[in-house]
Amino acid sequence: MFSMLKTLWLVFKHAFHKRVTIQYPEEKAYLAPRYRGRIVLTRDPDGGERCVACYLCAVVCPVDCIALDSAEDRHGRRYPSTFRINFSRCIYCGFCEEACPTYAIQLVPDVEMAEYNRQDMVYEKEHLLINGQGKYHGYNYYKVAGLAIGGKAKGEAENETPPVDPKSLF
Amino acid sequence: MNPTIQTLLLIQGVLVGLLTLAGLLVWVERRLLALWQDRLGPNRCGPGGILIFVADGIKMFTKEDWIPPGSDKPVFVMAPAIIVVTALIAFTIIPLAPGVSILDLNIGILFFLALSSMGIYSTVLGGWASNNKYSLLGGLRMSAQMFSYEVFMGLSLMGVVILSGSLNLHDIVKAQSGMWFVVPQFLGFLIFLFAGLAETHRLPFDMPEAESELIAGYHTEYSSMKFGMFFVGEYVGVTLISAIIVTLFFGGWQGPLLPPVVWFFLKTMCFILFFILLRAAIPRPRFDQLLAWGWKFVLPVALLNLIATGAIALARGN
Amino acid sequence: METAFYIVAAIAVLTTLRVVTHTNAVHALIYFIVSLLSMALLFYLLGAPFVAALEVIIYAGAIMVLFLFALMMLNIGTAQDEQERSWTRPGVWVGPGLVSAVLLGVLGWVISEGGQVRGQSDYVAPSEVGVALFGPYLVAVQLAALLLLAGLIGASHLRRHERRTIMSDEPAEPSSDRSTGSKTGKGGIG
Amino acid sequence: MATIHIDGKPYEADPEKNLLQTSLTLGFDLPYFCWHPALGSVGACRQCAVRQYRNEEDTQGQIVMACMVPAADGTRISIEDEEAREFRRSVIEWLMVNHPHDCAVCDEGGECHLQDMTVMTGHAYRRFRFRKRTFNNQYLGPFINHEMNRCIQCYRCVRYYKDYAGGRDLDAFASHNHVYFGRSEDGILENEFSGNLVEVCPTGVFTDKTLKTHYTRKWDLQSAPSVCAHCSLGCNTLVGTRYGGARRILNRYHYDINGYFLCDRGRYGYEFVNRPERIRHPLLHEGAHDTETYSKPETCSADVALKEARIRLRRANRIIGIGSPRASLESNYALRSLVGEDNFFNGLPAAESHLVTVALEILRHGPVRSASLREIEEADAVLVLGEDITQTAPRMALAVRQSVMRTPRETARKLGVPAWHDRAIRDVAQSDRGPLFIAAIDETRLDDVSTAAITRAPNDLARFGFAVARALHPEAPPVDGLSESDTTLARQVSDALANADHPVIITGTGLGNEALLQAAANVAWALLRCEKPAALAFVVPEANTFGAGMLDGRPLREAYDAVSSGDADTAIILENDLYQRTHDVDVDRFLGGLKSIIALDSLRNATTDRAHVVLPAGTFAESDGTFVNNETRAQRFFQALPPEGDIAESWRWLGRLAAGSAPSEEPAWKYLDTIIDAMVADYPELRGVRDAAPSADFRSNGARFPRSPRRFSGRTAIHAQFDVNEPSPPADHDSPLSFSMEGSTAVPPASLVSHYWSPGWNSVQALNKFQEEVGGANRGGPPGICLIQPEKNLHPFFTEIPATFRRSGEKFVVLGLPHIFGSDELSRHAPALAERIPHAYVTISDADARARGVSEGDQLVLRIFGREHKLPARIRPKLAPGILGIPMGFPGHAGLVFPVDGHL
Repeated sequence: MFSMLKTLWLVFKHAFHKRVTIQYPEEKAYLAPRYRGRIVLTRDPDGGERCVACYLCAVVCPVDCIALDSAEDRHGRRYPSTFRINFSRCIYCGFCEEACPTYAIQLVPDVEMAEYNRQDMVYEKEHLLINGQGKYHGYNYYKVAGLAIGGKAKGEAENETPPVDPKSLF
Repeated sequence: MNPTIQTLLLIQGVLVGLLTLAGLLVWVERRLLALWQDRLGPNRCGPGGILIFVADGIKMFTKEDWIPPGSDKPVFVMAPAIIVVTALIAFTIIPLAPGVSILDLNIGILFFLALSSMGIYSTVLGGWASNNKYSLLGGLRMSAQMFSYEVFMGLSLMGVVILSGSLNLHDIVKAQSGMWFVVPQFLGFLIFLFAGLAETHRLPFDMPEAESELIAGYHTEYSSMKFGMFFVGEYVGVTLISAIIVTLFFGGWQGPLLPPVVWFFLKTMCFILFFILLRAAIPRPRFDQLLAWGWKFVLPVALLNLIATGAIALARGN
Repeated sequence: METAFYIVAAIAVLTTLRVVTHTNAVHALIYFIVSLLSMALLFYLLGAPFVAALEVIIYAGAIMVLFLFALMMLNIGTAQDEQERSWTRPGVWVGPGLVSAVLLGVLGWVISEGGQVRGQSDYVAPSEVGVALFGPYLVAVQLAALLLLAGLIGASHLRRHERRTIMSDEPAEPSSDRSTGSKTGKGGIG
Repeated sequence: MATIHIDGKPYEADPEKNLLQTSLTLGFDLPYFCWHPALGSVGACRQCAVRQYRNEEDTQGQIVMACMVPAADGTRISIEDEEAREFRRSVIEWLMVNHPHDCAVCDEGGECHLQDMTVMTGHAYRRFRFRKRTFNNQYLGPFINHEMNRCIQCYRCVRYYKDYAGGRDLDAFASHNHVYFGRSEDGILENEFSGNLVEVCPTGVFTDKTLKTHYTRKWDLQSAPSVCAHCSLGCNTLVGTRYGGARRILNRYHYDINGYFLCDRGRYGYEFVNRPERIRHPLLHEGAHDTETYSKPETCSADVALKEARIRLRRANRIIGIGSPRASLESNYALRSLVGEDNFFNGLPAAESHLVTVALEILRHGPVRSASLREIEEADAVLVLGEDITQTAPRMALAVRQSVMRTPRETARKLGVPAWHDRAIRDVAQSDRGPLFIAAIDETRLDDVSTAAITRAPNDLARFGFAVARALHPEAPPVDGLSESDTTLARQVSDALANADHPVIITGTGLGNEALLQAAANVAWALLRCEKPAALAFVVPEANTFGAGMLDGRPLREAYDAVSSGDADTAIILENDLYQRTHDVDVDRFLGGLKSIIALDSLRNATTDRAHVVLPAGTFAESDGTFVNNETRAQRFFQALPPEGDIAESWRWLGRLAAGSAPSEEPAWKYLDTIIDAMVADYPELRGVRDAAPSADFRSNGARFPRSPRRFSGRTAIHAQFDVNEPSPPADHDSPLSFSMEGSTAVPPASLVSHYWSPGWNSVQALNKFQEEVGGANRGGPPGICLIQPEKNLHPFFTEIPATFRRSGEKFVVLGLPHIFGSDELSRHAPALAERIPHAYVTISDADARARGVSEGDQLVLRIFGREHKLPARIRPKLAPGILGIPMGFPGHAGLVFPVDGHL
């Protein structure tokens, strides 16, 4: 009984404490650089799309809100012909970023994504793709992958020897 | 002025005043809860957010009015009306100032008790008619809770009746001109406070709606203005219980300097604020604890209080 | 006041009829509550506001809530509705109808003999009611209390008994009849 | 049965199997690469190492390769042994040394045996920090993509391609860590079964090139069990779909038919499903044949089309229905019951219809069984009579190719070499092959493994068959005037067949020669009279030719006659391009004589272009139905794609059409099960169709079987560009499958398997978990029911022996040459396959060419029915003089019914 009265008194005293509320649109809260907000697709240092349409982000997404379809350009470089994120479903868990083998998909500290119309929360590739490298600078997936694409032949990636001639014995 | 017109005006005044107050209480409660939780609370709509209740009203009137298929339609519709109607009718006997009440009833206390017991049907029937297991559980809880606490709600008031020798609220207020009954009837006051909380199923005794266990209990399936009526009914109920406490234990309108109506209003507001503080501070007990507390502790205390009061009254020789 | 009395009386009779004829238990109970409320009003009109208030508090309030509580605990479904409907076939009404007709006749006879309803109420104070109950009717009150006590103990006993039988009837082991699941053979991906 | 001990526990095992296969059957996860149930063991990859103990006392033991040790009674091994595990882990680490970091862009990713095995052995981190060896890739044609960097040198590809499929243009080159698997130079892989490299390769060296153009991971492919629609064998397939299109075909294991392998037509012919020439909405074609220039058809709603069709049907004097051998049994039946028995035509030209009837009668009334491909694979003597099966029933050719190894394997078995020991068997066998005799009009792709191959004119092939029968049994009719060499050969063939335990005779309708069927039947019957369990395999042209034949429709000719006699004025044409069946003059006359034409088809063609109402029929990927294959096995195929827009199964359209005009009126059959019930009631012979697959109310633990894999992605975004609210998945009332990823996780009955996956086994090798024993029968039995069971009583021999072929004057007999790529009407529309279609040509015998001074490649003008066809010549040394061959079904001469007479 006494503890309840004490509780009442303690709670009452909070009336004179400092407010913790931040008046949001006027004041902005600090978001850490690695805060998991809006998802973007980045480009590699050469300006090419980093995404290679490997579907790993789509499969790891716990709410299945990423859908993409792959295509290949003339030089054998694979890219997503469509890339759609339904942000009205996204839970900003960052799994897609973790799964991405090319640092293409990244979460940036932008949380101001509210819309009056839910349909506007569906982002297509042109809304997602940015002209920058995001958080990871200098990484270029095709520089470490063995695949030959336009501008990089076999054996030209990092840690690769020139192609072997199979017609020789040694 | 014609007494009929006078009464009608009074009715009008009380009705408008009460409903406005109930609306304002929405804002008051939110602001106060925020205050005690180091937040700001609603502060966008109107000065200091006071127009939030208008916004709430508009929202409730314009929401989809959904009656779940499988529900008992007439009962479902009737239930929310009961709580508002009974609470409002109970207000007719509250003495606002000397000689000013809509009804001057010689059995005022009993009238209040009768109507408060009627008000329970709202939640019980609402819970049953929704055809939803959580609602039904809420309704069941309400009936058990009410049945337990109404017994000693009546008993706790009997001390006051014995001291004043009347069931008429005006007489009871007048009988407190010397000393507020809260002093001789402190136990009675405490018991009535518990019972009042239980009757209005305010926190911490809001087991019938207990969000964490029953979603929203008896009003899970209610939407739009039907839910709104439960909402308004609850605030009118809080006001009513506060007014009754003030009338029975804290000398009603009596007070120095200020006009009696103001005194009555101020005292009532104090109790309303106290109810809100309770909500902010006290956690909800378990349902079986609530019933055990009621039957095993409060009831014996209420009986003791009654016997002691009666004995003292007899000893003083009326 | 006369008109009010007749209106209220009519409501009381009609709602009581609905209590008997309604197949939905909860609806019947609501009618019963209304019936009790109109009874309370009748008491009030007849000059007994205290009894009226008690009627509402005790009967319409507490006891009916208990009834409702019990009803809501029972799982009354459409099967019971059907049963109820079969019980309220026209043939069932013959006996009660006859008895009621006799009662009506007696009532008419009493009224015509000069029995009359008191039009204007005299106030009966709470103390008078108390005095009456604890004075001339003391034995009746005590007997009623005893009866209630007996009922209480009886109910408690029945409940105990019921629980014991339930416990003893419980099967020793959970049923072994499992639904036939798919056979997941060795190394299967069941 | 033997008892073996694995990690101290006893297990029952088959001593005929090796330890790896046994362990996998018992459910142990033992990694492997080079071993394949169909290819046997060579012990190349060193991955399946286990520790073997000599006896109970032996604690030392020795590391052995499980795939090279028989599961003999009393064998004691340990899979969990620490050193064995370490061995396996280090082996895979070495294999991964040069494996590139490109899983993200590798088509095998997510269904990669190498990934699975890496996880299984626990090799999680790469310690190798030096430079990786690289290779240049090769262009291998439109089917296969080559990425040599990923190779782990398991040799499965060359073992499959060279040893199993008989290919000559893929090999291993160079040595040590430079071993290269490819062709000697860039170029199209010639073998018809190259597509299986995709499934055989445990990693991403050989991947599906058609999938690459619309790449989807395995976990995103909504799949359903299907049956290949491109030939009569009824190989089981899995159709993978995504975004409303078919994305690839995978082999669906059927123990008795296709086993582990498909032909390239079956694997790559699916793309016609996605083509722009698909009919996706009903078309109305006003005045289609009033004007010579056809008006452009207008799309309309289903209701409008149905209303128009019903009006036309009501106005009709007599409605005829033309069925199709490429439509499902249900659709043909629906048409038949809509138009009535007297008005139903099976959609085949008279000659072919007759051949199908003859074949069915032989199966129905003869005592001879119809051979499954499994039986052909296990046959120890095979006679192929007249049919070029590589082109008409390719998967059967692969089975025949395996049959020749049966005798050498038997020799090896006598020497104590177990059947799974592939390398040793091949060492024993050297060039020894079992008896395989091929009698065809020209060289075939199987000649390289044949004991003897003769080329004759069709009639002479039949005569040769009759001669073999005669040599086997004296009651068979004698053949007069056979040459000495042929008589000797016939004697040799009959000896081989008579000495075999499981002889199989293969023939078909490809040459349009009835006597060939009769000759084959005579050989089989003669063998049966010699107490040999001979089996007969007929090859028919299309997926449901036998099904259409079993509904006793009458041939197209009679339909044409019904119109020319002025009797019939309205026709419903079911999935049948008449211009592919009969001569266009006839078709023009027929269609011109009709007041109303209602056509149902999936692709636009010359017939639908002339129809007044065209209803969009579903392809195999969008339909539920049943095909009856060449052994009269009824097999169900299921929708892999929920039909888009107005597309529906033909039987559903016909049901709606039959329902009458009131919209409330229910179609005669709403669901697949109701039409099957109706059909079975009408045709007791088709009783087995009902049991070909579980009915729609079949449930496992109360749940349907999901079409989507468990990790299907993008559900909440895939339709979000249209509406952010997710639509509920399409309901399926026709099958126990659901269009969702939720449902039973139990192993379904084999006819309902929609993908192969098992925890830890993401690649196609997960199939191991769907078999009774690894490499054995499907769990719960192979799907499908053979509709015709042979009668016991012996049938009298056919006695009508045709006269030997004599050319009459300047006239040539023109035969149709089937082509695996190009002769099939539907798969021709698949872009990858279209690249492999040769240009039309005419083959001419050496003698005729010399006589007319024709040299290879010369443009010859061939006149058939007064029309000139200009085609380049191909000179064939073995072709009989007086015979010309032109490819079947090619544009320009599609509707010719072979054989026809032609003039040069």
